[in-house]
Amino acid sequence: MQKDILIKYILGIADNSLILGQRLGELTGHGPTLEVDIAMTNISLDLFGQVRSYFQYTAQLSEEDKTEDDFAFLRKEREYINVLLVEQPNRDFGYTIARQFLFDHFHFLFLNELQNSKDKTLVAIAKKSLKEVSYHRRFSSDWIKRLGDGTEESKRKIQIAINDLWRFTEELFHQTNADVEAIKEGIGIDTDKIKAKYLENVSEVLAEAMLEKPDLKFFQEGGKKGIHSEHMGYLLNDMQYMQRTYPGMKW
Amino acid sequence: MQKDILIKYILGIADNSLILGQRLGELTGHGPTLEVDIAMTNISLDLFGQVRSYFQYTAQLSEEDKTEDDFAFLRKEREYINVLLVEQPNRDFGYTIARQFLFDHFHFLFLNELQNSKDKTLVAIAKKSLKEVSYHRRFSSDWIKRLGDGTEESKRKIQIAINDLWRFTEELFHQTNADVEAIKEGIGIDTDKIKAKYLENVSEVLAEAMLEKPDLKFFQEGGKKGIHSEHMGYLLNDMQYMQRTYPGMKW
Amino acid sequence: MSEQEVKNLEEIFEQKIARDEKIEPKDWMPEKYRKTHIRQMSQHAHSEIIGMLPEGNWITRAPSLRRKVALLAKVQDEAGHGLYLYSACETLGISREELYEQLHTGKAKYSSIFNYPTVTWADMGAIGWLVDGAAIINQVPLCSTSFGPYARAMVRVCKEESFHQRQGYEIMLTLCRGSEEQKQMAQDALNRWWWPSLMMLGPTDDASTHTEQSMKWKLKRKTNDELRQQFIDQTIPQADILGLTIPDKDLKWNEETGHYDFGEINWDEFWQVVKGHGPCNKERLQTRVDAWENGAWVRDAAMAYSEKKAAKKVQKAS
Amino acid sequence: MSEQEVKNLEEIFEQKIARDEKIEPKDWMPEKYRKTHIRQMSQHAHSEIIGMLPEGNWITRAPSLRRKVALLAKVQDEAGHGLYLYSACETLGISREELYEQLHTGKAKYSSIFNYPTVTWADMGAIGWLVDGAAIINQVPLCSTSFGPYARAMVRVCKEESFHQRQGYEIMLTLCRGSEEQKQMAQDALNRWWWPSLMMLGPTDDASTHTEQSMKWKLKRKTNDELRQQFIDQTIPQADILGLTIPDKDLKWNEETGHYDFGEINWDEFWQVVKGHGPCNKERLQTRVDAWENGAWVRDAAMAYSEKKAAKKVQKAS
Repeated sequence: MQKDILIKYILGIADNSLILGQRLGELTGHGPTLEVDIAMTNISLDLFGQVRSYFQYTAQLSEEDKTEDDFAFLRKEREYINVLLVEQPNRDFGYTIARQFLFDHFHFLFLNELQNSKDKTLVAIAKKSLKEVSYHRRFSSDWIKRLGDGTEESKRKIQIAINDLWRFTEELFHQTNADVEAIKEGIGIDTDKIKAKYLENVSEVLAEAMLEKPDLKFFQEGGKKGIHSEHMGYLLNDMQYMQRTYPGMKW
Repeated sequence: MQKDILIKYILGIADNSLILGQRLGELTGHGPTLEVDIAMTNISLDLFGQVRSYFQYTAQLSEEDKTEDDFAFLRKEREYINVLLVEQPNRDFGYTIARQFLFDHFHFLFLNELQNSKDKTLVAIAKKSLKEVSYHRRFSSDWIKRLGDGTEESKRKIQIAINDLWRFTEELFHQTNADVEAIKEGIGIDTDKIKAKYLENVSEVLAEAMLEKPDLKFFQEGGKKGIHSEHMGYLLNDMQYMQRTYPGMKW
Repeated sequence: MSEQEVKNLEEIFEQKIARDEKIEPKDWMPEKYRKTHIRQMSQHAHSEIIGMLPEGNWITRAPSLRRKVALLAKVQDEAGHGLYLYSACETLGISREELYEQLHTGKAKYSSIFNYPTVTWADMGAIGWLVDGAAIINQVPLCSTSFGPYARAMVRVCKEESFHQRQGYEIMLTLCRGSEEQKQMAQDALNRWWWPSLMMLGPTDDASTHTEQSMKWKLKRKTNDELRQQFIDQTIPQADILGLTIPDKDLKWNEETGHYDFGEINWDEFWQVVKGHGPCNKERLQTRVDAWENGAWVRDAAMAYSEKKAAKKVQKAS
Repeated sequence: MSEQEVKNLEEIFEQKIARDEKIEPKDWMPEKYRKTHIRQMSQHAHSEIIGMLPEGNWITRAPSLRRKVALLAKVQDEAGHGLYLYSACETLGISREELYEQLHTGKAKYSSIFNYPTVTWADMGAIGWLVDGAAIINQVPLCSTSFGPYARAMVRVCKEESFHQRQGYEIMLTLCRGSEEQKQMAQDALNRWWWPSLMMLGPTDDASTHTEQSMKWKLKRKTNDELRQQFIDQTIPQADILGLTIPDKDLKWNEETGHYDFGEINWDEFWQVVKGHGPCNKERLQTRVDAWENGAWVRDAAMAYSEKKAAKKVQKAS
């Protein structure tokens, strides 16, 4: 498989973890309880750990002399190809959990399949990450239940968040050209095959949480093409600040 | 007078307008009424206009080949020497107005004196700016009265903001080494001489607004030494983003 | 009023319009005229207000002081346009609060173009060049529309819009004369804004309602398709000067018609955005609602204060 | 209880401490012992929690993935420390809510060092090196303090703190081996954090209360001035390796005492910060209060949910 297409395929996976990890990193020290604060920082840590594995691999694949940090910090906004879902802001804890929940269920099924890739490095990363993500999925699903079946206020808030973020779920399954190529080669995951299971799993948790599954006809996309929401720029301003301001230095 | 000291003196004036203008720029499109939105954008515009005059002058004074934009966008956080007051965030409209009010009254008296500087360029900038700032001062003072003598809620909110921001007022009158030099040369303004008038003017408006003048013993400083609050970094991340990400380009 | 009286008034009203005289707020007018104008003017006002947001998104990040000042001034102008248009609307007996209420609840529409995100600085250029360009084509005829306050507001708006358009074009020109990366940024912006700009001129004539009535009242002088063709014909040479490629492989000059032929517009996308499902519909409305709700205590205070002042004046006078 | 009984208990209690046996929550203890421990442990817990904020400020801006992960992990460790310490405190019969209440209302103190802003990345190095360094000197003796839960928590805390300190020093080392600009950044951070770090070891012995009693209970083993001297003596050689200059012109090696002499500490600043007027006191407390208030509905939901679950269990069982 062409290296640049493989790199693009991997970035499509890694960028989701990178941007979601960054969003969660904003919350450290601001959680509703100390225990939740620790748990969410943990998820952020897991995601950045995965990111490092992916970017170390892309750095190795790259023809140019690149490092993991070049991939993380030195792309332009239009070159990040994470889904819109993960860049959505931490409007409140409901949004944070809903975003996590909607992503974790996808992430879990995705990594589960990625274990069957023909690319041994991706298999290794998938195996290691799957354990972590299985915990993330339990954490966020449990909170969906607590909030959905908690108080009137929490039910209202988490339902609003789910309704609002639902429009970003379809994009999780979209396939870029690189994705299609990678699938053809037996390296990539055919996301079509996990979609039904995703909806089933998510619906199950929502039902248990006494929440309604949104019934939407229109979905949003763009992130995978590098056309992000207006929230993305500000996230990158912070994330890239040091690398941009002090180019070429070691830290 | 040594050019680098004169430049430093001017930066001490200009940075206040720059950072306050930037803060107000965040609010465009988010005002409580359309009329207030327009008025605050206007103040931001005036401030940036002043900033351009100052930085065009420092660019001219500078030995190096610098432009107004180099001064505005390409310094490190520790090199900006605005007072802490102007970088405080737009927590709510009360904070925005209190910040403006506490700065405008200083700014007005300062520019009024600056008209007597031996530096002809500064005199010209001061004369032009004074008209604008006289309007700013009226705008913010009127709003202090409206909020102070409006509803119970607005009275509470604006009093909290005044109390909170009062600790940054003392720094307005601090003199850096460059300031002391410039005063000696008859170019700079002796801020000691306007302090009593400042307190008198501010107290008068507060009294009319039925608000209490805070009685503080401890004040904050740091901005003039380039030691800013933690809010400053994020402001600069946004402000400098383009210049840092695309170095050396024309726009 | 008797049926005959109404008929007489209608006749006077229609003659006035035919003679190119203005209808003023105090004049008699048919209820449909009033409603149509409230709908169109408020939609226009809302577009100005919502239109502040995509550009406002780059104020804190403008790449030079000169550009920052110009952008601030431009967004402020839009607020000003909103203000005249709301005022013109209010002359027809609807309050600002009602108009906002319609916007915030999603009952009133605004121009769909503002539901696309501004993702790079070049979007400031593309919006000025294309979006303001299309707006001017829509708006110039309105300077001589029949309703006086609307016509007068539009004269002022159009003057400023032309300035904005030139400014946007100049941003594009600077980018296209800049580095390879800047030129790409400009091309990317054109790629993203081109089709939505074409949609700004409204649905095709066969899908467009109200056209006939609007023509009569001089709310319209040309059909949507005519306006769109005008926009395309005027914009292509400008793109050529920039050295940018219009993202339409079907675009070509037609010697016979003396116009450019162009490709199929994705009307599904258009209707999706109109119906509230564009990339930023939710965000735009939420931002306005947040601003309005966060400002409630401020407006309450201003009201209470002015009532107190008025009461004191009365007391003094008595 | 009779006076004699109390006296007997006191004697047993004091003998235990003298024998270096631990006092456990269920053991009898004098009221003053309990109160002093609640005060000191909660102050310590609060310091961990507030201490997350200055470093948390750089998580989104860490300059490499490696540093970002390390910083996240470090701040998370601090949350963990807070958790053990609050739990240890709770064994003395005070609830977490009460402890937070004391923090949020300003009744409880926390380490003043966290009231300084983190203005550059180098502050992440300086905090690890100096602040954690001073903290360890304060804390190592507490690993063998008399109250069991506190001593055990401190064993764990100290292990992680040493790791953090090395990590901080390594950040400084990387900067000092980097560009001129990076070295300056490191020097600037040292300049700003040096004196506040010295103040962390507490007021001078003559201004310090509680010392005697604390010595007896093994809450203290050395006086503040002794600890401060130890910190200075250990830190100067580390600064030398970095090639940085300690911002104290009076600092010099004293052959006679075998220690470094150092300049006057600005105790006015110390007391200003302790009394709530440091550069970030307001911001730190506000941040905690905001987090707590914004999280109220989440905690309520979790509580309601677990009550419902419990009720269902009971229903099933019956």
